[in-house]
Amino acid sequence: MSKTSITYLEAIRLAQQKALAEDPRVFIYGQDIGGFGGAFKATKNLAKEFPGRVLDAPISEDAMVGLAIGAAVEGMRPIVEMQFADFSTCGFNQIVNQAATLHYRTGTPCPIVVRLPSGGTPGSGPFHSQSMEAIYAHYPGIVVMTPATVEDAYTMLLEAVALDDPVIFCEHKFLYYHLKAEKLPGEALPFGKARITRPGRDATVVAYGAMVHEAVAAAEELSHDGYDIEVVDLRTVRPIDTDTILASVARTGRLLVVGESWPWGGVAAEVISRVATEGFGLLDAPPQRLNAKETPVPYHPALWGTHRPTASSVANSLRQLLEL
Amino acid sequence: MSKTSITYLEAIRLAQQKALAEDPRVFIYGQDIGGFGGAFKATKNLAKEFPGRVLDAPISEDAMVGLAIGAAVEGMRPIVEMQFADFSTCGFNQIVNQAATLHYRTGTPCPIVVRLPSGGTPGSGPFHSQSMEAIYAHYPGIVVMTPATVEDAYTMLLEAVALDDPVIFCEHKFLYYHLKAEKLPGEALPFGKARITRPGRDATVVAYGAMVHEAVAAAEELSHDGYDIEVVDLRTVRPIDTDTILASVARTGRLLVVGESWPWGGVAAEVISRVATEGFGLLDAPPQRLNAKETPVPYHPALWGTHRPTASSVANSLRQLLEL
Amino acid sequence: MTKSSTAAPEAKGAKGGKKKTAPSAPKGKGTVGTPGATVSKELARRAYRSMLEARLLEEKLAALYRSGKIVGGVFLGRGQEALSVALGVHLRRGDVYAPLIRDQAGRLAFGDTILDTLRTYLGSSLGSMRGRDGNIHRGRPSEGYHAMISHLGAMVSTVCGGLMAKRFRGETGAVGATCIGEGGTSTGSFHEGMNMAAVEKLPLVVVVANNQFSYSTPNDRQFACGDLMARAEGYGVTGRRAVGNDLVDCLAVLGEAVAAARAGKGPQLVVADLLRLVGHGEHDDASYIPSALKKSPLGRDCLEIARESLLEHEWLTAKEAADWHAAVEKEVEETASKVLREPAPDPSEEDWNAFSALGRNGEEAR
Amino acid sequence: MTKSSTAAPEAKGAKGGKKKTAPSAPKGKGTVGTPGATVSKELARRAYRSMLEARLLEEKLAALYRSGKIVGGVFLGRGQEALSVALGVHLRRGDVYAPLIRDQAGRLAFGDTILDTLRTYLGSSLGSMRGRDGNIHRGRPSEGYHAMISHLGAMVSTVCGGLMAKRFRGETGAVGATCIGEGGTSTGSFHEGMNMAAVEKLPLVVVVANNQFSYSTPNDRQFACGDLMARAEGYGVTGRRAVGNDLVDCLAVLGEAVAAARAGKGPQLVVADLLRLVGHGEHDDASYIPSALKKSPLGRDCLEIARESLLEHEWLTAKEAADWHAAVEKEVEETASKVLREPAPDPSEEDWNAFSALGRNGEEAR
Ligand SMILES: Cc1ncc(C[n+]2csc(CCOP(=O)(O)OP(=O)(O)O)c2C)c(N)n1
Ligand SMILES: Cc1ncc(C[n+]2csc(CCOP(=O)(O)OP(=O)(O)O)c2C)c(N)n1
Ligand SMILES: [Mg+2]
Ligand SMILES: [Mg+2]
Repeated sequence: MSKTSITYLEAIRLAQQKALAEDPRVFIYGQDIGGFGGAFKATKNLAKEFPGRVLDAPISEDAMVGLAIGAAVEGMRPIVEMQFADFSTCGFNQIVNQAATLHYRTGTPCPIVVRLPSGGTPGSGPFHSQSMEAIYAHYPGIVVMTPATVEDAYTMLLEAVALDDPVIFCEHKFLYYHLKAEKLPGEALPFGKARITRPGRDATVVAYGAMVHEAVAAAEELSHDGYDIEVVDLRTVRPIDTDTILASVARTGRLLVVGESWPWGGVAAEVISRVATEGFGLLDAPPQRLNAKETPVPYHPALWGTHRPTASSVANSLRQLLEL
Repeated sequence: MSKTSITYLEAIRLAQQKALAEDPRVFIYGQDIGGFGGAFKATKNLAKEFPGRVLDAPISEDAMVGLAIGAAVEGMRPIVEMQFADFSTCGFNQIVNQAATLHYRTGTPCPIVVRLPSGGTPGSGPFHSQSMEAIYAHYPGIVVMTPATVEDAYTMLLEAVALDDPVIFCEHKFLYYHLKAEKLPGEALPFGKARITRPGRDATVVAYGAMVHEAVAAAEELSHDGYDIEVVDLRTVRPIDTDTILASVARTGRLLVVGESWPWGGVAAEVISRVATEGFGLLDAPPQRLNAKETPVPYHPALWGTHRPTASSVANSLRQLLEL
Repeated sequence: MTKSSTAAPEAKGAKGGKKKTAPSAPKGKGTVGTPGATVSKELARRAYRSMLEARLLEEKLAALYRSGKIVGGVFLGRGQEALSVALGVHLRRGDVYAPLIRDQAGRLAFGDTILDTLRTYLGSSLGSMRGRDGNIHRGRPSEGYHAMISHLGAMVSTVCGGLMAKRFRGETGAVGATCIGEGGTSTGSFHEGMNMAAVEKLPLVVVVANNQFSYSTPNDRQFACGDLMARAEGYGVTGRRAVGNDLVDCLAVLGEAVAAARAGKGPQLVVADLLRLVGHGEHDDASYIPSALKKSPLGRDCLEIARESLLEHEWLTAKEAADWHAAVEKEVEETASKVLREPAPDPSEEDWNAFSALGRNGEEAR
Repeated sequence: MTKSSTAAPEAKGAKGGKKKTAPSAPKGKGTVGTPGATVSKELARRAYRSMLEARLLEEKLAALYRSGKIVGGVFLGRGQEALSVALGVHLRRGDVYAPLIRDQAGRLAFGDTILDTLRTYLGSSLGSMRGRDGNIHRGRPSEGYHAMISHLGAMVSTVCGGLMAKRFRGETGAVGATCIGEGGTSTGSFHEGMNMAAVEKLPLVVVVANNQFSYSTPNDRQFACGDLMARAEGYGVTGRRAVGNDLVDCLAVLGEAVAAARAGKGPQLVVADLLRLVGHGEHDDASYIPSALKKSPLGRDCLEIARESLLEHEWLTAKEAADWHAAVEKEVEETASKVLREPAPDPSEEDWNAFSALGRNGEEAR
């Protein structure tokens, strides 16, 4: 990696910088995001660079989202930073009952972006590790993005700001510092399009966010056994790019869906449900899913490492799938 | 129906009366539930009958649930009435982050019941019609009940109070007055067990809550065409009685799941995902789902009647399924 | 209006002296008002007209509900028109207004119409909500007229957002306004919104209509401070008190509040005691409201008090009052007949799409 | 302690006179205190001991964090021990206590141990949280010691619930207590919980530790009332002020507050100004805190002030102070070495079951 390489976190910062620079309607609102630059430094220096447009909020998630909605109605393009995805539960009502319904009810669009630093990291425990994509994706009217790469973190955040609908932007904390790219992309996949991260022909793994990397590592592992695994990165989980998934399953005949969140009603359940209903005939074996274990996200790194799917548990699931 | 017949709503009232009478640890907390007897009269006369144990709450859903949790920790068995399921979004954080995690984190059980008057009725609109079972069922640690009959409304509410885990009790407003029974049951199905409401051999419809009755009506309609449709009533959606569903699909080979809530990550998605992964070989045709349309619940009765699945749309889906 | 019913001083968190509950008997002619606020004949007439429209329109809504033409809840503002209209009538184009349940009068004063109200309640496809939402959940957000969601307290921060947008764009002189019942002050949303408005020193006016009950729940089960004016100091905002069923007092106090907000003096909390003279909704007989309270000064009908005031001030003649009544009644009746013949929304024509940007079936990426 | 630093009067919503920020220089011997509250030698010694334990334990936690032994956040209470301990030491078995982030001292005074703190931070399978949750998120709820969730404000209503349970059972004399930072008062949960406690007139003590910053956010971006004591009147609860870094004052004021709650006088809100002498967490250098503030009386270390007070009162000798320091240091070191050798939780032994009643795999109905 060169010294000038860009992290996933920096890509998010740069996307916000670009959005602020290019669109006077954009402002950012969140706790400690001003002079301090945010708990993760995703807004570092932005308050200085864009005076009065990167504002510290009180500890009031409900009102933070409410403020964003009201500003969006008046033509602004607010970005709200939740300090952790887990605290968005306190802004839940405004998101699902006001932002999600506004356009349907009144015809007025609600272009807000709510950034959710999501997902587990070691030692973060039950309240600083959650993945809430399935909760928000249940509600019609909300777009839910889950970028897995530095490039996507950048382009999709810009896309989110440009979109006329409320966007829940699940940026993955585990990827913040680990993931790096040499430069920012000029181009992006179209909105809502999944990516074939790794082509293959023996089985399809559908994943998103941090799980894409576990899936790729598992695929590498299985390549030593002669298997050729395709990895599909959903990129957005609402909408879901069913066509790309079905086309992949048509090629491979086997499907494993991996989600970092809990199974009940999660992304994996939704993807499997779509493939079972729309692509039943494409399946050579029962589709499978692998999710987090059914408890709150545990604190101790050893428990956490078992709670979430990993390259090795994905590889195990794949081996089982290939034998079905 | 005899004059003395018992409505679904009255069954809920009687279950609470019995719980209060038999267990001094039980109390009820909610807006307007005291002297007024509740917005739907589900606690009518109970404040008078049990002085000091049926208490009016301020308009503070978060604190209402928090209070229940704290009381449960100290050994009580609180029942919280939300005025409408839709307002539980304001108590969401306490439910999913405190109640759901308490036992796992600390070993202390959290036996609270949160009653959610749920589901659509004509003219109720986006904020008085919601079905939130999928949202709560996503979280490990929460039991979600969705009674479809007068008898179940009664026995399951008592079961909920007896259970050591937090229970989200989705009582269906559409059934409140329409549904009647001659008497209350002495016995109940075991906790978490689904019911074969109507046996059949050509296809299985899995439903819950108000949708059970739409499914039964659709099955009746199809019986005129010579089809014999099995209807499975889930009763609780977390846990889901996968065994009963699989056994039914083993008999019929065809599956339709009906949910009044939105499709993305809903009960139908979860059921189909389970059957596809665990009972793939039992299916003679792709499993199908039928849910509400992908908008907020509309106000006008004509829109509402199309938004939700009905006997006729279930029948249509079944006809399509039978031809697959 | 006598001087003794003068609004609270503008000092932050002003105590507002003793509670003002008894409607003052208005006296004198021409413009009246408290220092810093005046009530003109013109304003009072406009306000009274909107009150009258609201009253007669709501009577029609109740009748339509009883005859089964309106399906769903009907929540009326009878008895609260004076306070409601006093806010609406002081607002102007470019302001942001999020009325609540009992604000039919304020809505009409702000520019909503009898026609759109009826269309929304009856679910006409020609109404602003096109049958998708109904009754009090209506508005035209893009015109600064927010469509409340049911969750109480939620609109406070939303209005803040509208005001922030104007601040970002350098627009000055606009105010934001919303109402809430005393019960709604118990919500976390209300608290967060008030605190945020205070931190940002936004030109926000929040009117608390303390009608002594939240649905059936009396105030002693809702809050313990006795007087919600005491909350103003805790937020660091200006508190003012109005006599809730006295139009002239409400106009004066809201006039001051709106003017102070417009002048950059930060959020204004107005608290007024009153009584709703009707059930929580039309399904409710309000039998929990003690008749002694109904017979107290709080229970006096604000519309009657307003009419008397205007007559006494010679701002309105008895003939005009009667003519207005007849004209409004006619308009309401004619509009209702018209709307009853309008098309209901057609489910097969709906796009069933909650997304704005993604188009019909656009949710699926193709 | 001089009389001028006397706690606020007990009147509801008392203004508490002028802000008390400068630590008072304690004087005299024997028992001291404000009217209605006394601070005994015994109590002061116990409190000081817990402060010392908290301080030295937290220094060890910071060292373990720096050496990578503790994974995840470490949030310390340095500079806030006096206020924290003053609450914890006034509580007793049967009370309900929900400490927050910076309450290591109060926790130890209430009965938590150095051992369990280290076990929880280090994720030992022998700790009360068994590695499932960590650091400040620990407790033994069934013993009245709640395990906070991260979401600020949430514990206020939870403690109310514990008190309601006691009321239902006819148990009297217990109090409930929780702490919150000034930033946490902006949450809807805090508001709803305070209001609910006031409506139910619960024996609840809520201590607001106003350390001038919520993470990096200064108070002028958090609230606008200048003085959070002003909130007491709006809730209809008793407000009191303590000098946050003066142990003797904190003990006196909290003593009064807890006694008043125990005596059935309803919720008590205690507000104290202070400064955290450490980052928000150990990852944070707190460079946003102006050094002028750090050098102001607010920045004086409460542990030093406490030691001086106790020496001056002759409640503690210099020799004892040194002995205690050495003993605590030894206990912390020994305990840490012991815990570092304890078994981590074994994922394969976990039942991975969030349900209480449903048993292993019990979620699936069979
Ligand atoms: C968050 C929330 N909880 C519950 C309700 C149900 N609800 C609707 S109106 C009402 C009473 C409101 O009382 P108040 O605020 O005093 O207004 P009023 O009806 O007296 O005008 C309640 C509890 C709601 N709309 N929002
Ligand atoms: C509802 C919620 N939002 C955000 C956070 C993240 N957070 C943790 S501590 C903190 C600052 C708290 O400030 P304050 O209440 O003043 O306490 P202090 O840290 O100063 O002791 C924040 C924003 C949280 N814990 N809960
Ligand atoms: Mg009211
Ligand atoms: Mg602080």
